[in-house]
Amino acid sequence: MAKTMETTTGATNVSTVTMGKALNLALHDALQNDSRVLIFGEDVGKLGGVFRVTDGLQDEFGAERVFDTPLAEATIAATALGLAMKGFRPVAEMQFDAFSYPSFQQVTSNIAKYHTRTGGACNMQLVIRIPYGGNIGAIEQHSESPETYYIHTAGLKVVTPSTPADAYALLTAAIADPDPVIFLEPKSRYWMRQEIALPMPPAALDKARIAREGSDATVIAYGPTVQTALAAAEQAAAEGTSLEVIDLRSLSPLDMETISASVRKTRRAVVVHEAPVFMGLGAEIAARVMHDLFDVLAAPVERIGNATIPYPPARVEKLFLPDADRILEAVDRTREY
Amino acid sequence: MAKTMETTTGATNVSTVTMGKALNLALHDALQNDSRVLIFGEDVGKLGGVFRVTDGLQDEFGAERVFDTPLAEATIAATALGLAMKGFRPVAEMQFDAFSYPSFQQVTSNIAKYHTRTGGACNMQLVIRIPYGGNIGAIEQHSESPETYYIHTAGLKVVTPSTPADAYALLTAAIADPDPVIFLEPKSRYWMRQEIALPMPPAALDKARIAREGSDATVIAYGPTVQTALAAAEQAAAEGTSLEVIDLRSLSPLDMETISASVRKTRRAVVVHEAPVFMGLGAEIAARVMHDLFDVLAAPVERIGNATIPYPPARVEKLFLPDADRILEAVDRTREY
Amino acid sequence: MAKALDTKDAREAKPPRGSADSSNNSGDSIAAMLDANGVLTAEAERAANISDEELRTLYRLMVVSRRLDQEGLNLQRQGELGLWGPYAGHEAAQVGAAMAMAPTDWIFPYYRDFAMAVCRGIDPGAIMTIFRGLTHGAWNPNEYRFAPFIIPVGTQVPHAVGFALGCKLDHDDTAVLVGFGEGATSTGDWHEAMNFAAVFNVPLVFLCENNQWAISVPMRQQVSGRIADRAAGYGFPGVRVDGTDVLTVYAVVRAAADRARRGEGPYLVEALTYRTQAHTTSDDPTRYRTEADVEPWKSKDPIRRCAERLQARNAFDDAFAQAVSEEAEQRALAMRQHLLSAQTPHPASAFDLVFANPPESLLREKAEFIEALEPERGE
Amino acid sequence: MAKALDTKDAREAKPPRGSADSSNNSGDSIAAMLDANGVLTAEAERAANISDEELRTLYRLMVVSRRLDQEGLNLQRQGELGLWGPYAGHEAAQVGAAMAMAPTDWIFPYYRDFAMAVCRGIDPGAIMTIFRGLTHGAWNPNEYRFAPFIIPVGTQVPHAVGFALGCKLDHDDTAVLVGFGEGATSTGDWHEAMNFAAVFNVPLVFLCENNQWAISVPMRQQVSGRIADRAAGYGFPGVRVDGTDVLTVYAVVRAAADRARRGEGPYLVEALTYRTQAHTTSDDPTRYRTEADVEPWKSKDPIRRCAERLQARNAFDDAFAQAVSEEAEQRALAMRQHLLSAQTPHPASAFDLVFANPPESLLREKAEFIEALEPERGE
Ligand SMILES: Cc1ncc(C[n+]2csc(CCOP(=O)(O)OP(=O)(O)O)c2C)c(N)n1
Ligand SMILES: Cc1ncc(C[n+]2csc(CCOP(=O)(O)OP(=O)(O)O)c2C)c(N)n1
Ligand SMILES: [Mg+2]
Ligand SMILES: [Mg+2]
Repeated sequence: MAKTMETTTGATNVSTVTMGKALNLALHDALQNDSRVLIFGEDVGKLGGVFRVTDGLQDEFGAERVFDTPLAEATIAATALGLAMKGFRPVAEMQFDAFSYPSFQQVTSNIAKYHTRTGGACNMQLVIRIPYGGNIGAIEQHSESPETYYIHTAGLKVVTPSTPADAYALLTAAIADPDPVIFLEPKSRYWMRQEIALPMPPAALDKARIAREGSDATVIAYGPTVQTALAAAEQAAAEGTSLEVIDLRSLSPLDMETISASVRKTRRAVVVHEAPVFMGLGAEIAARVMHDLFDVLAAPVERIGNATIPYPPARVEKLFLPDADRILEAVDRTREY
Repeated sequence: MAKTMETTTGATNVSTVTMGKALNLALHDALQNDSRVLIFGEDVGKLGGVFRVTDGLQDEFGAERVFDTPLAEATIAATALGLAMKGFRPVAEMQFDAFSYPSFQQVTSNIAKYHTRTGGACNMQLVIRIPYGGNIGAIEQHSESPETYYIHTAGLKVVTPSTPADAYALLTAAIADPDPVIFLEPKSRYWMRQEIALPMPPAALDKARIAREGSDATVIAYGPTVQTALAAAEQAAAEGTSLEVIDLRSLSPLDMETISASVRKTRRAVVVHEAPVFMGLGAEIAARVMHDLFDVLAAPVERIGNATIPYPPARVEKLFLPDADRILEAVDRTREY
Repeated sequence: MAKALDTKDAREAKPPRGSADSSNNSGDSIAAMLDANGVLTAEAERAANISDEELRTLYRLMVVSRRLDQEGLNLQRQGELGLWGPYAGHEAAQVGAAMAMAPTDWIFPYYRDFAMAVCRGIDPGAIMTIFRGLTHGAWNPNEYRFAPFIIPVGTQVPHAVGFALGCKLDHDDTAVLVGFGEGATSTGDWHEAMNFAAVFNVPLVFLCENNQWAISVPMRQQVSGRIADRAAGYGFPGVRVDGTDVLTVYAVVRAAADRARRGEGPYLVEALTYRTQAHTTSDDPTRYRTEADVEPWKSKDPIRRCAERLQARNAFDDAFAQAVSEEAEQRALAMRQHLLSAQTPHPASAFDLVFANPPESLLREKAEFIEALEPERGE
Repeated sequence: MAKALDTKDAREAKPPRGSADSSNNSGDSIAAMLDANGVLTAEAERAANISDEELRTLYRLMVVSRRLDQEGLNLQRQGELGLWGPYAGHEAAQVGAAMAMAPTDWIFPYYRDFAMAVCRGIDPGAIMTIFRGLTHGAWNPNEYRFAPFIIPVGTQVPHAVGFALGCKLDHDDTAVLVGFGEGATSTGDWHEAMNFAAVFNVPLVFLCENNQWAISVPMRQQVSGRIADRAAGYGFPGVRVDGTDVLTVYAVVRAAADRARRGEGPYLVEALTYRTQAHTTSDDPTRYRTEADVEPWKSKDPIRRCAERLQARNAFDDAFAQAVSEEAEQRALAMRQHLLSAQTPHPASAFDLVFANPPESLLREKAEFIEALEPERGE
């Protein structure tokens, strides 16, 4: 993890950090500001997590607040549930996307339903952090985009940042929110750098962000694909096309107001994610946008994502990942329609 | 389970059976015709399954071919994988929808990916039967519609019958297919009766069926909602509206040809399922239909399903389930657009 | 470096081990309370110092529970409940264990632990609304220190581990009890929870209500080895007790909870009992077991055994029996009345329960739902 | 009623149990082969009748494996592999166990079992294409009776149970070996598999390669109790062996596989060893362990220990050592060449692997993919 460059300006602390470091700072500040926050998972202690997101936290806050667990994701999630009932604010880590699947039953059948099941008496104030997505040259099972599984499960809030600043603001908000939040971290963007200023105003958990304004078409992205969409917009601008880029931030619920307002303006939309197109989040967005703006749209909504195959081997993954070219081709399809 | 009335006409055996019985016959015939077929799960032996779908099979084929397992769904799925590698044709039962979640990792990370992982050397010729859906007045966790989770997972085939005849034909085809099939059984229709004639031609696993022809709008349904859609069509006909009803049968892959051909004709479509609308299969179908037939459609595609809530208690479930009225209102919306 | 969360050094520590033929002599003092049949020895009974009044309370709660169970069956047969899961045969295990926990302790039940809920003071009529299909959650867990019934088998076990870990971190002298059937021990969650509990040395009593059946699957096709013995593999002790003797269950669970509160870690109690009824009212046990299977357990009826214990103490007479029986009748009647008068919740309330902080989109969905509903309701 | 699938009557059968201080004297004949340190006794060594030639083969395979592992590290450092997971320290466990299985037996490995794959005759250069990111599946399991490497920890264990159940149903005299780390024993799948294997009494040898670490998590924070002891809880035996002594592993696994083939059911072997390198090349062990931690295990180097055994038998000389070392060099070179000459598969081939009977829609998707690809590729 790169060193941060800190400049203290009055009460504000400005520094250029990676997304990994921004997450680390958010966890740090949460531990510091709320004695009920606990962090646990596999290798989050001395190692600081395989992506170093929890680096130094055990040293500073002790092994009663930041601790390693046995290798058992179902029980990591269930432990978060039990601790939340005891009034703690657990932040549990799943080491990689595919390794959140063992916890699927606990998350879907218990965490998502516990507030309902207790007639609203028990808040599930907990966060499950999951590094996700591909494009890091990894072996099998380390590049999955599991968002559909969580988004479709009512009772969960699902968010994902695309920048260091949002990483900090969203994680802080997720920890403070009384409901269970699946916090998806785009691992290919852990090393992305940005200047952030702390303290930061709290982020809304259910609001999208216009990452770039434009007028000719809307590109809807989240997590790892926002930078890709911005790169495409840059390229398009050079060619005289103005793309608006929406960073969803919240995958469940969807901020349809922001999306609709943008598409109402541009009349064209492309949704971009790494997950397979088939039943990816693009399906819901495309269905809603085309439903709600049927007469406004100049062309059907385009979707970009993986093919209907298991995530491919690293040496060919780039061909299955969204890139600027594929986004621009999709934009062209909406413009040439 | 009601008694069957059998009439033997030449080589053909015609009888009126429930869907449960049709499934039972399909399993019976598979056991009889292929010595490699094995059936296992919780309570499938002496009890014959909690819905009696495996009734009498252990008695007839012995406890080496039809057997109870310990209460461990992950390992039920994993055992199916291992047995398939050994050249058996396992048909495993998950007792209820929500109880398939413990097997999610095995299904998603192993069963769906094993053919790819072995360079095509190992077929996963196995079937996982899952009774699903609500409308049976059950307690929590017994009324889930988990299809999104399976459909989004590349490497699985997902089918669901809506009639006794299809139950027989699809289950027979699923067992014979060399790939892993998630076989969703609409439990509220287990008691639906129909006359079927055996032997039956094999069903295609990836083809939808026009359940009723019509011209004014297409209602796309599957599993438990097909009968609901047909009832709606009946009601509509009385009011002078002609609805075409598509029974998807295959949820993954989708038979877009049949869907498109129908909607091309009717120019209006409504998708109906019990699963939540948000990221339900309706999203994919609506997105595709509106994308592919953008100019043909007279109105945006409507979707009907559960609200974005955990499945509600039995006494209020009907208000969250699709019924003929909700379908007809949606059809009206497409017609009044 | 901060002091690590106190995990036992599993490599160094010698796990408690059983003798050649019984796990009940595991060298721990709780195992020593039991005779070869898993029943409290006379000596241990004296040492446990359980008063006649306490034993009468246990008896009373068992009789009431039995009567409520019967009323559940009645109500289901009369079409007033969608489902009923009888717990007859479990009274000693449930009442003994629940009453052994201090009121400040927490209990994480499984779906069959109705009698435990009754022991905790939850209104039976309210609990029953779950089985009438009115609600998924009928009580406030924080009020009764009693978690909700959990349907997916085994999944509540690690919840209890998490909660118990919280108790340990809060140093608040609370012990936790978790109930589950023997079928639940086959699940991955159960094992993960056992190991977690041991690694973190949490104050948790695992109570297996081994009723010999998981729906139609008998114990021998469900579990290999002895459940009580499994604890040793995790480095903590376990005992198999006669789960039809309320005094034994009470004394053993109390000792295990005290031990847990002293920081000595988790304990496993396997209470052997029998599911004398169907799994639920949807079940048909005649398909998989005979009367002859059930017969031997009839002599092990928890209520009769408790009555005998009271008689032996000269603490049982007709007046008492009569009073208890009347109380049971009254409570069954009250339960029925409460149940039948319970309102069906407004369907839109389902939207309110999902989140503590619902997003606007869900509130809008609720409004649309109500709008769509109203004309229909008006019809 | 047909005869039930032979499940052991777990209620009646007395599980094999350990003595007070060691699970190695579980009363089964395999445990009796070991001394207090989990090493084959001289007597058992004689009885096992392992020839000098066999032992030299084990030595040779270990040296070759060590050299291939080193080459994996080299290749990764040179940027030719995306990742490498060193298995140095595991050679005795992997080679001993894999060679103990009959060629007709099946092996279900975990991701670190590279040396097992080598023992099975799979081309190391082919295996390595996985770590180069060329493929997810580099060999035909049916050809080598060697299942694919499985990444999600623990999930291969129940696969082996299913396969072994198939062997039993086919009466084909095949035993199965499944490999996993000590971290895997924390997973629910591991437990479910242990119980299933026991309930169905399948011919399966569980091999735990206990290397003391799961990435940064040490044994004592991972596992409570002794892994070998856990078998008793499932009613079958388990032993802890010195996993750095290839002869011991070989003899014990062979005996366990023979026992399994005789229909006597599953067996658990916990092979104590040490992960002397990083977890993978992505790992940085300096963050969580010191050289002093590793030091004691250096004297337990599997290769040196085997050499010493051969020397004691007078079956080791310079010429042999030299020949083995040359073979290792050649194989490392061959592996490198094979790896570097391996073609990147056509990306569209990913579509062909998904199904044996692909639906038309997938074939269409493939065609569209190729179409979209071609111009790009042409650029
Ligand atoms: C994960 C899961 N799988 C299956 C079921 C269906 N089911 C409900 S109870 C039961 C048997 C449980 O047996 P046991 O744990 O012994 O408890 P008992 O009902 O005998 O008290 C089964 C299979 C379930 N509820 N959850
Ligand atoms: C289900 C799952 N969770 C997490 C991981 C990430 N991970 C890979 S290896 C490993 C440690 C495994 O330790 P162990 O089983 O002892 O095997 P070893 O690597 O030491 O040989 C972890 C946590 C994984 N692959 N699968
Ligand atoms: Mg039971
Ligand atoms: Mg290890």
